[in-house]
Amino acid sequence: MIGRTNFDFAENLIFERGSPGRTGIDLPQNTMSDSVVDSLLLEHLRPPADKLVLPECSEPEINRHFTRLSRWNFSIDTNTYPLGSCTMKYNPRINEWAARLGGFANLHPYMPESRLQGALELMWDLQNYLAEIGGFKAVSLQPAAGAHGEFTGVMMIQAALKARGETRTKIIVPHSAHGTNPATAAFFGYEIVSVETGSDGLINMAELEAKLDSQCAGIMITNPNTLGLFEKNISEICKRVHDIGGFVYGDGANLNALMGIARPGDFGIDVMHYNLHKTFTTPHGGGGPGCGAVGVSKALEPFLPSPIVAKKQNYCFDYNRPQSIGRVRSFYGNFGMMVRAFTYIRELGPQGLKEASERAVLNANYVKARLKDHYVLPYDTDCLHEVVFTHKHTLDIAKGLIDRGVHPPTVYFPLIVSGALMIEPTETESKEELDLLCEAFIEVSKEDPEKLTSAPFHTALGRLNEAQAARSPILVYQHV
Amino acid sequence: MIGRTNFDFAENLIFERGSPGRTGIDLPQNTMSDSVVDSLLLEHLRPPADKLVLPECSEPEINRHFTRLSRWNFSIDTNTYPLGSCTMKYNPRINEWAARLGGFANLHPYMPESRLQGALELMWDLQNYLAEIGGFKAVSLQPAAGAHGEFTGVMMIQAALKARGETRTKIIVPHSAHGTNPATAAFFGYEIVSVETGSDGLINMAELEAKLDSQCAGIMITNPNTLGLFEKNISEICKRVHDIGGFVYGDGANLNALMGIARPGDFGIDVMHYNLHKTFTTPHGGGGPGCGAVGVSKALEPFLPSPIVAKKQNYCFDYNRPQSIGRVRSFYGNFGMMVRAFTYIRELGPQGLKEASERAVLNANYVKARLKDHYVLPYDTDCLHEVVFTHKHTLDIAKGLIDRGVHPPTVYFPLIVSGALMIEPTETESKEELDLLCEAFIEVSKEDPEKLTSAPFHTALGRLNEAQAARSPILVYQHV
Amino acid sequence: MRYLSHTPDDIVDMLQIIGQSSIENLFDSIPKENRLNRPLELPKALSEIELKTLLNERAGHAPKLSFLGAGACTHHVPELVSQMLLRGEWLTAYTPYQPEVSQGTLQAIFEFQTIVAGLFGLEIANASMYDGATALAEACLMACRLKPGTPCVFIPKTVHPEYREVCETILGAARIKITDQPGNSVAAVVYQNPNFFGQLEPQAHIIQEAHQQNALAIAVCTDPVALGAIASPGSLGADIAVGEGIGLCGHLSLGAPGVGLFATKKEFLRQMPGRLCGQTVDSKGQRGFVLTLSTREQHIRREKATSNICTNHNLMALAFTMTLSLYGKTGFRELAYQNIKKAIYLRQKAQKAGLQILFNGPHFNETVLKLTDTQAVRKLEQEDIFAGVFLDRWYPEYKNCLLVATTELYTEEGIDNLVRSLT
Amino acid sequence: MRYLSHTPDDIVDMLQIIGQSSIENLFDSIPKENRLNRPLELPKALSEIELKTLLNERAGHAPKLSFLGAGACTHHVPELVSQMLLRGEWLTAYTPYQPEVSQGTLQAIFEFQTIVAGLFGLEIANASMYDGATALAEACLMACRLKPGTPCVFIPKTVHPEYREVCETILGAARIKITDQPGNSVAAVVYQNPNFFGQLEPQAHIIQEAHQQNALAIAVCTDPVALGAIASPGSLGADIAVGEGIGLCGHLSLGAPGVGLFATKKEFLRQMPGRLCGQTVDSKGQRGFVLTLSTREQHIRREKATSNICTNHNLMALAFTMTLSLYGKTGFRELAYQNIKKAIYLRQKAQKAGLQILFNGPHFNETVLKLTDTQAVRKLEQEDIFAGVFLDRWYPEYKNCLLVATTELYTEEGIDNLVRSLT
Ligand SMILES: Cc1ncc(COP(=O)(O)O)c(C=O)c1O
Ligand SMILES: Cc1ncc(COP(=O)(O)O)c(C=O)c1O
Repeated sequence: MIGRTNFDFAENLIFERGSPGRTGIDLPQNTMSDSVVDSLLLEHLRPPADKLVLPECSEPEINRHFTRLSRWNFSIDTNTYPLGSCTMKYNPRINEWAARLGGFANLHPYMPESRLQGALELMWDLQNYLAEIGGFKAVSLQPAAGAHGEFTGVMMIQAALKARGETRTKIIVPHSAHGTNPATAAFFGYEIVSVETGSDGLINMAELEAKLDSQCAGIMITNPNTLGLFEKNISEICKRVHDIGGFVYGDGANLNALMGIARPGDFGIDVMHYNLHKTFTTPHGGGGPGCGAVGVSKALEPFLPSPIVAKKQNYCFDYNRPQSIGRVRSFYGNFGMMVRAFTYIRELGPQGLKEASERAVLNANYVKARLKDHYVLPYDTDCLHEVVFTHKHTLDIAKGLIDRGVHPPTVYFPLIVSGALMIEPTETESKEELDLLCEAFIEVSKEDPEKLTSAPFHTALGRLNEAQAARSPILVYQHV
Repeated sequence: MIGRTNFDFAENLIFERGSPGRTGIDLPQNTMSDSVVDSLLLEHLRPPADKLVLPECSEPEINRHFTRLSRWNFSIDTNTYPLGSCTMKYNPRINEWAARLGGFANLHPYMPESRLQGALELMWDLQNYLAEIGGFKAVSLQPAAGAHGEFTGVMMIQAALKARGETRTKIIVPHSAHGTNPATAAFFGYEIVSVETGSDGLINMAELEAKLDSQCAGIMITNPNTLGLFEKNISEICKRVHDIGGFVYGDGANLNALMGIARPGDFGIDVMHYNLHKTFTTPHGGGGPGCGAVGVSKALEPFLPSPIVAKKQNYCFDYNRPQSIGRVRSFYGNFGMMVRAFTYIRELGPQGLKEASERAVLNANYVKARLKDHYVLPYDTDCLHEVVFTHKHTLDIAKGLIDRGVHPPTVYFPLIVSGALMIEPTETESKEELDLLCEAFIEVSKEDPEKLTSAPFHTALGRLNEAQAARSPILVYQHV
Repeated sequence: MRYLSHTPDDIVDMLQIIGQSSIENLFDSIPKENRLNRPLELPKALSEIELKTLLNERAGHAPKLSFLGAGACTHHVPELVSQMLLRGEWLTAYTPYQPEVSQGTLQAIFEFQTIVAGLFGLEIANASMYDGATALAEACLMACRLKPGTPCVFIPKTVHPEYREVCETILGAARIKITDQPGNSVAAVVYQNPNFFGQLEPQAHIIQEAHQQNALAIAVCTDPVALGAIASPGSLGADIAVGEGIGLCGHLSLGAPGVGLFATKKEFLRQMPGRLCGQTVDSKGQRGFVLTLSTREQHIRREKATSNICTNHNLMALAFTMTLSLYGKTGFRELAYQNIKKAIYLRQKAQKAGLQILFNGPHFNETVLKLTDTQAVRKLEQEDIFAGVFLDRWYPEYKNCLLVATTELYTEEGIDNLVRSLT
Repeated sequence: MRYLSHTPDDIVDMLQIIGQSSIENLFDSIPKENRLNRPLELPKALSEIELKTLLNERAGHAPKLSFLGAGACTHHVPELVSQMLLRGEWLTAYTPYQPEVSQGTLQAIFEFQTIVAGLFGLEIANASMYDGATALAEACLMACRLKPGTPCVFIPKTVHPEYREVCETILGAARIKITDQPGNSVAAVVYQNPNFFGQLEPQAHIIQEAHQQNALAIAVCTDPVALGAIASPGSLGADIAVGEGIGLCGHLSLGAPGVGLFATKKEFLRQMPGRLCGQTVDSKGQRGFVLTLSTREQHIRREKATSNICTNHNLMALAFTMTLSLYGKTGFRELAYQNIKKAIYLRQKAQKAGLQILFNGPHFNETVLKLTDTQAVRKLEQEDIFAGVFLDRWYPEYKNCLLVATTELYTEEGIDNLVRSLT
């Protein structure tokens, strides 16, 4: 067991540090008097009563504050983090080096394209690499995250239908889907038609067929699905959806199972988002930024957001896309994340990416094999990169794992498994780490359930009262 | 009280991680066959029995290993670190940026001087800044640390005496001096003549005078001394030493009390080392690298190590120093540390450095005032940048502080105070941090002494058995 | 592969426990027809040495000097920030779903929310959005939820053109109209301040008018540094304020990632998009932080969520929080003042040099210079100096008009040189 | 000043508790005559923005290409290392005097000691020295302590010239003679392998001869990468081995800081210089690490210490440990082989091109090319390419002889270009 306790430093809010008049910055001296500004701005000026709620601390104080805070996080760098659906694999440090190169980090979006050739070439290449990996015709790097990619994708579907003169009213979203799927589809006014998961853990084909009709814009599907299982009827599903004139949206969050092995575009999926912050090692940063690039089939290519990167004489931004759905964010997407993903893909190469997927699947199956006598497997079929168990006391199990130095898996998702424990070890965990993880899971499963309700014990804070936070929300520091 | 416990991760030795065949590196492919090398090297080859004792781990494993290890250290970035004589002040992050600039970090020592002009200019400037701050005629940046500076300084003294045709046999080192002083002097074959500290905490002048004679090469003196007190007879001491034809070595470890306020060179000190890793914020790195630059008076300038940086047409290394003691290390000194110290001096400027010293002294006096009713003050006179207390249970007090989130002060040094607790808060600690520090000290002083013998309680490891380590030394991992 | 640690023995052992004879078999659930039967056509793997060569080539050198702003102004961000972000505990943690082992991220978000709400003079802020443009779109959507039956918002041309484009896309998808003509019945009136041309808008007046029309007032700020000197929208009654924080995060990176800021009044809390961190207590009564009010969010609420956003821009929010904390109360005001002073200086010098300044009156850190042609600017580009953004990229009516940003980063000498080169 | 946090109020409060009325008064113990009565004559303070401008100017750009070695060969060090060193817990800790709060540094030192001892095939190693040259001087001093009455050591000209200079200084101060002529009675025989010219020495023979003379054998290695392929000195009976690790620490920084390596036999433990970390147990019997055997060191032993060293090169030792750990057993051997292969390649190509190679026989990664003049090399310098080090800097007899290092970092194409430029 690697979880234990050690010294730690309490640390208040940054607003409770410092003292009036302190600052952590030195700006160059300036000769112009403040009054020049005051008399220019007049009624635009921020009056004293309109207080700036900012700390007053020296740089050493700020440094110590944030250094201490950071130490309260579990992270991939400190421990196994088998958060299902999140692909918490090792984030290479060379990525951080690359993204900070002055020739990338200091580029302004409105520099002339001639000055951006290196960056544009990188984006062009990345578009093509992702297209090849996913089996798509073209890729837009604009979306900032998975959900944003979903938005972009469904909008393209809507646009394609519209281009055919059609407005459809419904979209099929399996009950097992991630919350962003129905949230996205609903945004467009589509009625969400749910389909259930069969006893084999796959979409119930009979139900699906029954629900497909000409009002259906399509389906949003995750493959491998959120149980970590391959939807083996995927070609058939795509065909049926295409038959009624609909489109298939692929949620690519689980692409880490498939690199070099199978390509969603080849299945017949029309549009898919990639999570560069999952599959392609851009760091998750405690909740982003990510990059939710979307790949599309030929049919949807004309509708891609504008601009995309093109190669003509030189590399350039192509704005001349009359059927484009338009721009989904400012500038060109999270370029800093693209540099990291590009670096990763170039480092691994075709064989390395395939090996990564193979090892990811190997690791998940190993965990599955080692834990299946200790936890209930609601769907005991071949899993790919992740495995979903269930337990009577899911939350307590999660908290008990913390004391053993393992980050809890994703809990209570997918919704189709009550009390789900969704484990995605990823390929970068060694067998030894997996053994520790399995032992932790086994140990907790044998722990006195009563005792576990008070876990975790090793953390400075005990279990947090989430109900109270929601009941009377305190969302900002209350200054005294 | 800010000390508490939180989760932590156990972590074995790196040799206990990994598995045969793993590596954390990717090198470029190479086309030449290994046998070409084998047949070139023949009997020079490392045979299999001559095992390489290296781990076999992937990069993620190495990363996790060293990330976890780091978390077991106290450090300036995490907590107050009032280690007397060590000047644990904030290490600015801009220094790290500067030292990593490609135009500095990638310079090779044998590039032509024309290619090194920026670096040489920086070294030239730093030599001059240090000379101005210390009141010296010239400075060599070659020594790698304080003790190395001492070596260099005493050797220059010996060389100067020799140049006068003299060989002297003794050197005076106050009993209060740091261990490096007598160790250095003894190296040159000098007999160490000790002088005691008077009841005022200063060198006993009568005793000193009695011990000064024509066999005396000089004195090694620390000012402010290791009690944090200014040797107010310093001018007189220098005069007396000079009168007998000797030289005064100044241990500059405590320069943080004096910047812009007083200059050792002006006192009459002939040679002094600076600790750039103390006074000038180059990070201590868990024990170096530092930089122990030495400043010298006119009399000793000819003897400086070779080369030094000179400014002629261009900046250059001056090797033409016939009286030089020679080279004390390879290349030119710890250039990486010079960049950091240069950055710091340029950032603070003359006024900023003075303020730093003022605040350092203010902080030490504040701690002294707040603690003097709780700890014994062996010398209750005006202190400068540090204050020395004493206590019956020094070691237990030190360990008790750990639980309160404060690094212990330097203990059992200087030797003239039995059970010394030497506190140097430095200027970058805020009043609030000092208050926490004082409260921690006060709390521990009131703690049950019996209980304290088992402190610390918050650390993953309890008190370590130092006797056992020395009794049967295990200095390397024993492979099985 | 240095990131993978499976030795052949490991694989054999693991397969044995799994009960399979090869890794291949683990993929048996994928029908043959769905397999890719060839290697991916990607460039071959590179070692770190080769990778560095390649990336150094692609990156080339950093631009020499740039006066480009237009929604992406860089400001001075102390080196500490960039180095702090490298700490693995910040960099490689996920969204803080397990609060007991995420207090670092959670407390930082709480601090971010406090700072953002305070900057805008509003009561609450969320944990971040993707960028300023999508934050604006979300604000408009929220306004329309709050004013049902009025699916239209007013967005004038003084708002960043790309923000308007993004709103067209996103609001269009939500069947909400955008108008830049006054007089329509709208759910919200949007204004950018300082506006896209660097000028200050009559905020109080705009907000008042909006409220008179029974519309919400939404403020956009593409450079929150301005808020160190100018009145906050909240203090004047604005209902929602959004912004883009990239300039205070450290790297411009071709415009992203930055961080979208989103603040509003407490009364609108339930309609707010995005993640929220709230204060609570632990089992022993100690203060702690958790993600809260997720009943607005997609993972709980699914098709009824206020937004589909999940991953946001947390690490950039952390950078923003650190930078603002370093500046602090006095430093941030000084920063804003220096920006205005640099623009005043530019305008004075430009005027003296006979250059035409397009907009006068109170301004922040940008200036529109009307040049006679584009030649001087193109010439500077040859020297790797970027003098500004030509407005006719979006506003054909403003031919040869250059939007020039002058921040605390520029010396007076640098501005003198610019003016000289442009005249 | 952003690093200082005292507000005027703080100062007043603190002075009051101290019982003084001004900061000035705190310096009353310094006699007036000892005060500096003027401001320091230093350039005025710079803000971080100005500081960056200044330092960028001083640094300029990184050199384009360098084949310089001669005791300072750079090798590939993964980016992880440099980023790990930025963690405050490594960077800003002191020497680990309090083991309960220094287990990170201590365990890393223990790992370093293990790796260094293993590389050299010896039993023990210390926690680091300043550099290879001072480590060699310390080794000679130690040998003389172990062989009292023989204050002389043999150091041949094949040892790095600067190492010999440093030994002259330090051993001279300790009244120890250095000879490069065989036949004298000496306490130690020093040899560098690979020697300064890149050639491999007959180690076994040298060690045997040393022992026959009743002298200790001291091996020096200025590029420990060689030890991935060549027999360790310890395995052949050497008594002490020292080296310089800079090439595996990440930055050359004009030659320092690197890290001095020092290993020896267990029987000589008590005469060893420098800090040592040892394994022990805590109060609960758990394994832990402490600094140990300090009775050899200056802070305990004072004038009787084995060395005056205190601060060593710990952070570089950590970098070295990380790099070696990343390479690992197979990677490190591969690294050594690639270095040798690159030198073989260079020699083959140079020979074909008609360049004269000064030394033949088994070699590591350096090659001496005898050119007709210095012109080609000077011309390359104009292109920011550094072809090698001219030996006549130290060896007048080797005029126009260029010492060229070719490591894993160079492509065959790069070597081809070099050869072409030199012919
Ligand atoms: C299956 C699935 N779909 C979509 C998403 C949303 O991606 P993002 O968080 O990048 O918006 C996630 C993220 O957790 C996911 O797991
Ligand atoms: C007073 C004093 N002198 C000398 C030294 C030796 O300096 P260094 O450790 O840099 O060799 C120290 C270091 O602790 C010291 O405190």
